[in-house]
Amino acid sequence: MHVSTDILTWLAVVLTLGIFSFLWKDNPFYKFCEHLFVGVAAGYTICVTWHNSVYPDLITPLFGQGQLLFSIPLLLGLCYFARFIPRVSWLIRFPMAFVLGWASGVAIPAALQADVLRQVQGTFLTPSIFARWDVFLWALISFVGVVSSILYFFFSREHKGALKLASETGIIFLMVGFGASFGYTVMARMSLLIGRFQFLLRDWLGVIR
Amino acid sequence: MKRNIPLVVCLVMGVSMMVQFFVPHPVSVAYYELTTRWFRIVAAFALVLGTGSLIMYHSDKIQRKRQGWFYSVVTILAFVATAVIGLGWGIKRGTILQDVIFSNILVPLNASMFAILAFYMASAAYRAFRARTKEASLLLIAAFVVMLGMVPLGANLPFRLPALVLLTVGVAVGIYLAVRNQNWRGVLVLGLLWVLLGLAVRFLFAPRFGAVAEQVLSYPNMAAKRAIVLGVALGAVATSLKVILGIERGWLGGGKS
Amino acid sequence: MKFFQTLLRIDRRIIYLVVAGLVMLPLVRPLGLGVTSGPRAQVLFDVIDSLPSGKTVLISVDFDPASMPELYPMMAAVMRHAFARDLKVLICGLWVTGPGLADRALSEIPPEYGKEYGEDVVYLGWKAGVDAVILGMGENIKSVFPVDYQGHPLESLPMMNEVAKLRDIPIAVIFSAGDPGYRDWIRYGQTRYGLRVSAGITAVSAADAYPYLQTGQLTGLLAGMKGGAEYEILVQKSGYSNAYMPAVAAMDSQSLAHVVIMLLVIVGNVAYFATRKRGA
Amino acid sequence: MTALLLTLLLIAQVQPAAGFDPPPVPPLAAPVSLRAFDTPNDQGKSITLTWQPGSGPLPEAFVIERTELGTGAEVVASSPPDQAVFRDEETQDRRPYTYRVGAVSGSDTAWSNPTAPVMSSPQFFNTTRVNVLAAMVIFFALVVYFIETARRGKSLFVRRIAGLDAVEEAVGRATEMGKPIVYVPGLAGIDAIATIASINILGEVAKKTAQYDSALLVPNRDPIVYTVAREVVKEAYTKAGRPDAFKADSVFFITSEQFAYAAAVDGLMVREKPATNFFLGMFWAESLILAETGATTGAIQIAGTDSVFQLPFFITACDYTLIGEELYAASAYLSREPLLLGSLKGQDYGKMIILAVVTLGSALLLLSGLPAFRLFSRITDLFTTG
Repeated sequence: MHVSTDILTWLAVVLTLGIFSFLWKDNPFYKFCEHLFVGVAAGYTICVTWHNSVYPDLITPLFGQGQLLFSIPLLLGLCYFARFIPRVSWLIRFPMAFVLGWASGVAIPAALQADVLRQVQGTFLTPSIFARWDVFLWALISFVGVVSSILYFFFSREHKGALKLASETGIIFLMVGFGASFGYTVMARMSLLIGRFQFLLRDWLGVIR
Repeated sequence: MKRNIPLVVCLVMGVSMMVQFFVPHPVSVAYYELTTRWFRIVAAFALVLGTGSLIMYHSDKIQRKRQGWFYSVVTILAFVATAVIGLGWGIKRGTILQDVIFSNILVPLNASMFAILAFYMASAAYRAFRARTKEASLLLIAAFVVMLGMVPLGANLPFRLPALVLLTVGVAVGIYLAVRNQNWRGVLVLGLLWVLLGLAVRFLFAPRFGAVAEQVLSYPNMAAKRAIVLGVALGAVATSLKVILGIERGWLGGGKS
Repeated sequence: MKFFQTLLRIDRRIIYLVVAGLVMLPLVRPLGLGVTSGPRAQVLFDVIDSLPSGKTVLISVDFDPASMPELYPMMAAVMRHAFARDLKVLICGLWVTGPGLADRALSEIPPEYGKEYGEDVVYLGWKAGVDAVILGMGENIKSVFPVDYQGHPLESLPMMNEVAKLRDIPIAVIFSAGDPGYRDWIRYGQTRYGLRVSAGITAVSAADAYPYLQTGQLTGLLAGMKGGAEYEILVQKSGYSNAYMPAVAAMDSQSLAHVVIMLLVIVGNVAYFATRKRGA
Repeated sequence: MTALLLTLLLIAQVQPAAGFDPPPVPPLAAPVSLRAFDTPNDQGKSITLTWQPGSGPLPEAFVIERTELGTGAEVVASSPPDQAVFRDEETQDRRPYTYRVGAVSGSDTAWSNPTAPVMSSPQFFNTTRVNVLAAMVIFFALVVYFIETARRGKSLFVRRIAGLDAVEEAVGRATEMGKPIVYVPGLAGIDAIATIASINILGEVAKKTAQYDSALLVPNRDPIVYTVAREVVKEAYTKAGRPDAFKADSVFFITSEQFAYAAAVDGLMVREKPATNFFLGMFWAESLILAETGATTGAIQIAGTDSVFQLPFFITACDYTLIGEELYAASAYLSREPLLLGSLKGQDYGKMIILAVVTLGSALLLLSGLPAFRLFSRITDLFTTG
């Protein structure tokens, strides 16, 4: 067991324990770490955005290579800051119009293609399901699952009679689906805790390899 | 004027990008590449805006000396220090930002914040995850099957015997309750359920938990998630259409028209 | 019944200590409970194993430090596999926290196989605007990343001559901890440019990937630390690497942790129903 | 490219060094049924060649020769023996080219007969995406039709979501106890559907808090959502006739970093001890941090998200959860906004069409197993897109 002598590792350990202290109760040390995190995270976003996006994508083409066309996205971007000037705060609507319009226009065909057409194609029952009786049964169960789960999210008619039976079957499939996600999430959370303990036990205390 | 022009911009951008999807002509591809580059620039500005409002919020808290203003000083100092170091000396490997601030401040804080989730999960498992309703108990049973199936300890355990025992006990309790309040239809349904599920467990499901978890994930779970993906996709397309056509104006906000 | 009432009022800090102890124990004293073998990890392994040497694998770093314990080991394992097979690795990312993680991988893994930056591995960095980045790379990678993360123009990197757009890439492995992530690569990269997409994802979103696996939109899947451990074993068993396997080392703790959670839920519910029946 | 070609031809020249004559090799067969056509659905400058290898053994490789009218022939590429298709990406549009493909084995090459002249050109419509266009047109028609009927005031029936009673009851509880309501509009940007739905519900909740003058706290993670939320709450207070009661700092921005935001909202809930927490919108891993801490403060918690990852937590830890699209239906039902109701009905009927297509399609596809109905097996191809 040889404790690390690197000041930076100790800094990381102190901050880790600072966040963990919130488990005991909300305390000034935790608040310090929380606010430090907020500041550093915002600063980091600014630097990476500048170095990776604003500088190479805007500054070089516009000022470096003189492509004046890039003054349009620059103006649109600057309009975001109009929000801090009450008199002209409505200017923010222009960059938002551009961003929302573009994103929606791109999203519609992509969503229809990948999430609707492709998933409908995957739901079809084809003669291949007759290969084996268990393949047949599972294919039937999946088909009933998709149909009944869709009917659970049907809002145009009161859930009575056949529709009630369908949506009750649907909720069963939905709960099994959420249960599966729940199971995987336990593994996810534990992995993160194990990761922190590996850091504390290996890099700090040197107890494990 | 202040509302109509943005709506027109949104309409033009939306329709043009939708049409562009169907037109492989070089002009359409050039238009598309140009607007894509513009979008990346404007999106970067939105990120910078977020920081602006953060600084406003904290500096306002300091000026007004509101409760806990001292911590806002920490945030502002941390932000300024990180921004200056990062913008000044770059963000690559070997810079202070990468080796000190990212690796030894941002990583431990971010990772620890996530790690305490495991503790919340444990305490929530004990105090919040209740089998209050039929649905919640079904969720927990499916979760148990998947959890056992994923972990080496559970993957090789036999599935069929414990499942049959649990099923029989559950149905017995159900029938006892149904008989007590004369719900004969309930007794019939439970009996039928017992036979069907018993056969499924015996023949359809795999012998060990590991393979059963994969079956649960690949069929019923897949069906449920597919229905959700379809529903969400239709919702996304409908809302995107309303934004483009100017029907959905939430983003414009109120204020002077 | 008093027993159950006190059981319900156990201070949650005791639960925290129990969990912490049971998770730390196997790290110090490994119990050797082994690792499961999953079909989904094998699919990705076979695809990369069958690629002719010299081809370029795209890796997208779409996660943050908080998800490193789950995603970093599997990313390292996939990179080791690619280098051992003399494949080129092109890295990009949709999360702003990606650069730091990619940098770390670049400093650790290529040297193990004597791989040169620019020759065998290139890191493009991060760009804002998710769908715009993927769609841009589909048409022409240089239009999105004129320079790589270090600032070298792409023309100066020999590896980039064979990779101009997404169609030149046989498989993209997306390490994603949420949105943006593999679904964006499918929705924009695959539908428009036929990009074959595989994913290494945090366990929390693993169950939701199955509709995309069933339609074939996803080619193989590494789900959470279990997926990482499976891939580490596959890479080690075929002699491609004998580096330390953090994911495998952590699987014992995973087993104990899962048992603890299940017991907590059972005990919690028993106590809850016992007290509720008395109208407590 | 040409360097690769030359080396290939060189290798082909090297004679086998063995002294004896090799056994008589069947004559090399030239490729047959060679077809050249303008590559469909592209931006031009590309011609596609397809051919069949001739009878007899497979050659070592195929060599592709292009001739532009008026200029000499030029060998442009070679492709491996198993590949019988090639896309020439270096053509100029509106210029006639003819092609020949030769099967190369050892030193000799058997050339196929040349193709008729063909010209490359860009297309104005990608025919492989006609099914996306059809889906788009049908679905747009549905949404626009229902929105128009809603606009004309015709009442559209939408069933009451059980979760909505819980929302109204929870706001009432906070008012009685005189404690604040914390409303988290999710962590996604304004372009996320769940965020827009959440903003709608926020408007309704804000109207109620304006009437009963109870405190409303709306912490934000996205800068744009922050600006929109602030406007919506201000508008709700003016609509409820209490513009003075609107406090500007009740809607505030914290940080764009996911976990710093979650920790800050936790701190807020522990300090303010709200009676009701709303978590409506798009969430990621921080959902459990919020729901668990909220539960420990004893508040009633209503959650709603279309993020399937987080729903298991909200279902088990919160008092009521709106699952996926129920969030959209709730925002439409609560606000009675004709436009929202219209688009919800459009989506409902969209689902009905999907169900009809899936059931009918499956029936026909299963029939296609019988030889008489073989035609139906092509139904799945209708859903593939280029």
